[in-house]
Amino acid sequence: MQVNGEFKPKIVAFCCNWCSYAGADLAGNNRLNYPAEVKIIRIPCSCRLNPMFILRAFQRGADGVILCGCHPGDCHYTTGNYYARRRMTLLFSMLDYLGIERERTRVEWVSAAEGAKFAATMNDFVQTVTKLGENRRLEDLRCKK
Amino acid sequence: MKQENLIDAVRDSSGVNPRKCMKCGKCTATCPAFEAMEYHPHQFVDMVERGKIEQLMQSKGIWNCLSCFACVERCPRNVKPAQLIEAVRLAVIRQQGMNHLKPEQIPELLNPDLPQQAITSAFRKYRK
Amino acid sequence: MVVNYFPGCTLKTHAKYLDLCGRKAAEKLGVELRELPEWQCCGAVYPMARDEIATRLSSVRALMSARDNGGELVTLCSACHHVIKRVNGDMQRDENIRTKVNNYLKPETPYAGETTVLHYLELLRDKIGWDAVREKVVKPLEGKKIGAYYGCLLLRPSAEMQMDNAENPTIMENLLRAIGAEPVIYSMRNECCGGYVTMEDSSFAASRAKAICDNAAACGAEALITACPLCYYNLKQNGSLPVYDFTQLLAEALGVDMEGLEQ
Amino acid sequence: MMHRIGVFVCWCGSNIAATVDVKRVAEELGKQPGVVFATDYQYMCSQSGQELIQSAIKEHALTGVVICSCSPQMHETTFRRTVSKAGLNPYMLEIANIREQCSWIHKDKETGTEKAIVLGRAAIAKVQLNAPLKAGETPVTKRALVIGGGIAGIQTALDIAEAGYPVDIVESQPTIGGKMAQLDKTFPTLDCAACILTPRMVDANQQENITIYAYSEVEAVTGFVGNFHAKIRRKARYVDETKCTGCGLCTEKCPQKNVPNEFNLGMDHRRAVYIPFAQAVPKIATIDANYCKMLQEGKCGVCSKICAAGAIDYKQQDTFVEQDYGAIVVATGFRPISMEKFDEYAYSQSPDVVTSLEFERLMNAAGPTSGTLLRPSDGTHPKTLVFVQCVGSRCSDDGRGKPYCSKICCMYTAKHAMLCREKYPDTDVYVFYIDVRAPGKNFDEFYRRAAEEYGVHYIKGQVGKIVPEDGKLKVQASDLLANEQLHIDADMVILAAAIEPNPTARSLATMLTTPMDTNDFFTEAHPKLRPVESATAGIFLSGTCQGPKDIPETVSQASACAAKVMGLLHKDRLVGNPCIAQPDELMCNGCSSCEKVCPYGAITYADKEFRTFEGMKVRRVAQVNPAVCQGCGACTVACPSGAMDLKGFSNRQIMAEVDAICK
Repeated sequence: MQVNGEFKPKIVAFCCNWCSYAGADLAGNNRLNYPAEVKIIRIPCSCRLNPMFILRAFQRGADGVILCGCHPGDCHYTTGNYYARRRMTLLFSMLDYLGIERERTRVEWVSAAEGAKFAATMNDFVQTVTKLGENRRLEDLRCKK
Repeated sequence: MKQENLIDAVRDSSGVNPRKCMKCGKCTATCPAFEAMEYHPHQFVDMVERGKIEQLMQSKGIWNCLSCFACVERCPRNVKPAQLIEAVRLAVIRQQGMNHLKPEQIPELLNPDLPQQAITSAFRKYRK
Repeated sequence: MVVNYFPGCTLKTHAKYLDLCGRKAAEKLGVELRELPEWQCCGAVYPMARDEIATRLSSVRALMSARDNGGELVTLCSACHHVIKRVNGDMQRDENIRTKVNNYLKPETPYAGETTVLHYLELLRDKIGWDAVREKVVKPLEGKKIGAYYGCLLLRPSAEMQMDNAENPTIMENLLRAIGAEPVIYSMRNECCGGYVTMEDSSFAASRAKAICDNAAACGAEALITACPLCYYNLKQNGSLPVYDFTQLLAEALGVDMEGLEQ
Repeated sequence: MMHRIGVFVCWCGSNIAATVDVKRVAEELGKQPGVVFATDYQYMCSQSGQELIQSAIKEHALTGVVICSCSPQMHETTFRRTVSKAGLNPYMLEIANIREQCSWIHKDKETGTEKAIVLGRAAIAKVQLNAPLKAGETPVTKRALVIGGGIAGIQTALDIAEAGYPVDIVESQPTIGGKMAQLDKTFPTLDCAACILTPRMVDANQQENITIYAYSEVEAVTGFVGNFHAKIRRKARYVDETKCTGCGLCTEKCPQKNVPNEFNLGMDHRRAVYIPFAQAVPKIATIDANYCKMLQEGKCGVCSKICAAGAIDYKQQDTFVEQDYGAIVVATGFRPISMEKFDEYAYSQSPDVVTSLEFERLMNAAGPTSGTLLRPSDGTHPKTLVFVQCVGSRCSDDGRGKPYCSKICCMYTAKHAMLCREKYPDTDVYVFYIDVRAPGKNFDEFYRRAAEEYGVHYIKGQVGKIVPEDGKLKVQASDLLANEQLHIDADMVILAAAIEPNPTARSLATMLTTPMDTNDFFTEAHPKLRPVESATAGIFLSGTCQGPKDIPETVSQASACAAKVMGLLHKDRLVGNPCIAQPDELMCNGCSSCEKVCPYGAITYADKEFRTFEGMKVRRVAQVNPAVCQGCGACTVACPSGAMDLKGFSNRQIMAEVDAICK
């Protein structure tokens, strides 16, 4: 999206309810700034993330998608983040095949105590995606202006 | 150089954030050159934080820091006083311009028994 | 095993013995120290300022030369080791320094700290191993109570030097054990000897060196070893104990013909 | 049916309203399809705010509600209750987090407002697809498990047991008592730790609702709140607990005399068969297999020969206990950090440099010196003592120490210094401090008494280096107020080592899926309002496993924890989480993909008859056990046919949110 001639990416962040969503809340509690382009969707666990959601996001005009979950071994549901990790690895090769830059999708482990890490991760991700520019692959022309 | 620029120069070239200091005094407790420094390491950090760089630049103590890194190693807050001292030293040297020693001046300053390493180091540190 | 070797200025002049014994001992252990071609002084002091670039260049040249010849670089003098190791760390971690140095030197392949810098002691510990050293010892220094003097530059700051526990090091003590001597642990072994301030004010270095030697002697040391020519100088000038280069004792224990080596 | 949605934008005082134009958000969201009512209010969570929502639901016949406010982790439960009282299903509510994830992180009002509108839109898009949900109920096992038998675990267990519920304490050491059993006196009253602790230990032993599994470890925990199942390993003591009378004869006759005594922190020795201390509970001997000649080499057998009760059993094996619990209490405690990385204080070089816990034993009548303060190196009476505070506490995050204040050191150091001066008036006692932190009841008075009445030299500064030489400890320190470097020849140095969580806590947290902070302390559910519950339902926190605490604070937290456990165990049934997986049986082909990924074994299969165009057919389809499913959603992604979905977080709902955000 162009705002006053400046590119503002659309970023969807999927955060697991137990660690990363709470980590994002902590970033807020500590007033740690990160770009408003990041919009968070709460999911119960990183393993709830169907790769389809990511494809859908890119199709609907997202420029970057990030999944945040509990650290390996710390999943509230014991093993959910391991499933997520495996699924995302598979998805990465598919996105490669589709020609969507690797840097547009990211997986990060952020615990409930890591507000600073959450903000730093988001800052970094937005910066990376901004450098890449608008995502034109997979876009559904009916959905973009 | 202006006062603010000096503060920035010292902070930038040292890479140290003096605000991390919690004033525990471990640097001063550990400093082997304590007697030779009119501003002791913890004071030094505090003075940088308060912008008293010119005062520090005029102090003799900056030439007596041994760069033994004991304060860097033992500081619980990772403040690195030695790097601040080096930065102030450098600020002095940089203000002097190109007044390097001339080769013919060197022999009379030398003690022939000293290892080369000491000579090079001392000249590099103390081109005052 | 052939490894790149950076002797440094002092080892070619005042501290020849440290260098010669080091090479001979390495030979006995099956390691050839291959001197870097046309090496220059490392710079002698590590430039702590983040915006000092020129003073880092000579170290980077040595590091690049080592990278292009196998990837490892062994140092022997504590000061050279300190400077080269930390400059290498800067090239790995500090983007600003890396960019500026590469812009200046314009190497064919930009340098980003790929070389592994090892001190001679680390070569013994990590590449050869104390057991292998012990096996090659022909004249063990039995019954000798020796204090290892580390000084500052070898260990600190430990976050960057990564050699040993900076407050309770063991590497030289283990060397002493390997060559059959009895290490004496004393607290002042990692306290400053007075360093190059000795040039300006020799009385200061004298008091430091005396305190160190007194502490070592009180703990039972009969002699000291060091890895640094400057520490060696300060201790020898002012201290009450005999001081040796650590390579000298190592070479003796390994049966190097000491007669042929000039002091 | 088209939903009739109401949108409520909260100002949260100025917390939201300062950086989000709430009026504009309400106005914009009011234009969204399906929204029939939109408003803003100062505090939605207040009584009048809630009434506003309730009356709007009735007045506008709302079928869905979106509240733009703080994080759902804060008030989702509150607002669910609000809408439910107005007759709406509590799950017809969505919260757009415009505080933590919007107003608090953005400074520019335009940016904040724009983002808040998008977040509101996403919530509206989601609530359009919400369906009324009803939570299932599960029974509660009325028994609690307390992991750790220190003062925290003992207090929690006693309180729960006295309320009438059975409690099991699992303690890894041969006796309960924990760190407090090692202490000499306690601040600020100077009463003896053993005198107040050991009666509690005995109470725990005699309370009929308490079962103590000492020398045991929790091996595995499964299940969920109200319905945990734990497997406890009872380590072999090589002594039959039912026969041993605790007479202690074996511990006197065992020929293996040189085993470092961990109760005295290795400062003296015990035998290979031992009872940690006289008041141990249970008072049963334990054979240390690492040192026992019989177990190591197969010869000796002295203890077996002299034991009149015939309790020695060299062939004993570890056994396992399996038990159901409704609640689990973590009380794993702390330990002092290792002094390895602080050897500028010469801890490894001189036995006269000790940690405060070691000093505690040196002052204790049951300690290695029978309570006479003697230098460990030569057994002489020390004249000059130097206490160093904050060793490893308040360090920046560089791996050497801990970033937090250990909280107890200022006070126990004042206690040590005071006791020292009282018992030995000829001593010179120095305390080097950065700040003296004494904010407890009677704490500052206590510290001042040490300085004023007992003449302890408090010096603001730190010790930089300690050099043992000629039988003295040369202490080099700073005196910041005098701006001097001090050189003191001390006889003993006592280091106030930082405390850290018990190292087994990390693996326990993983087992219980309970969050920890970066220091490995357990994280409480809310730092102010829910201090003794973990974020995982049914797991409670007692004592220093949650953060540094002194004894009074530990005990009050332990009792608070017990109250929370009793509140849970008192219930007969628990209302579960209705956001669970549900298969669309018409689409399910019974492939078992979902069953394989389910961490709870909540999915089974049933043969069901379906009407098809070829007539009735029997097919195998997935079934979800609503009492067991925890709603992680792993199965929904594994399902190849898309039959499995998660209620409350359905595929369509999440995609609607994605669409709304990317619009």
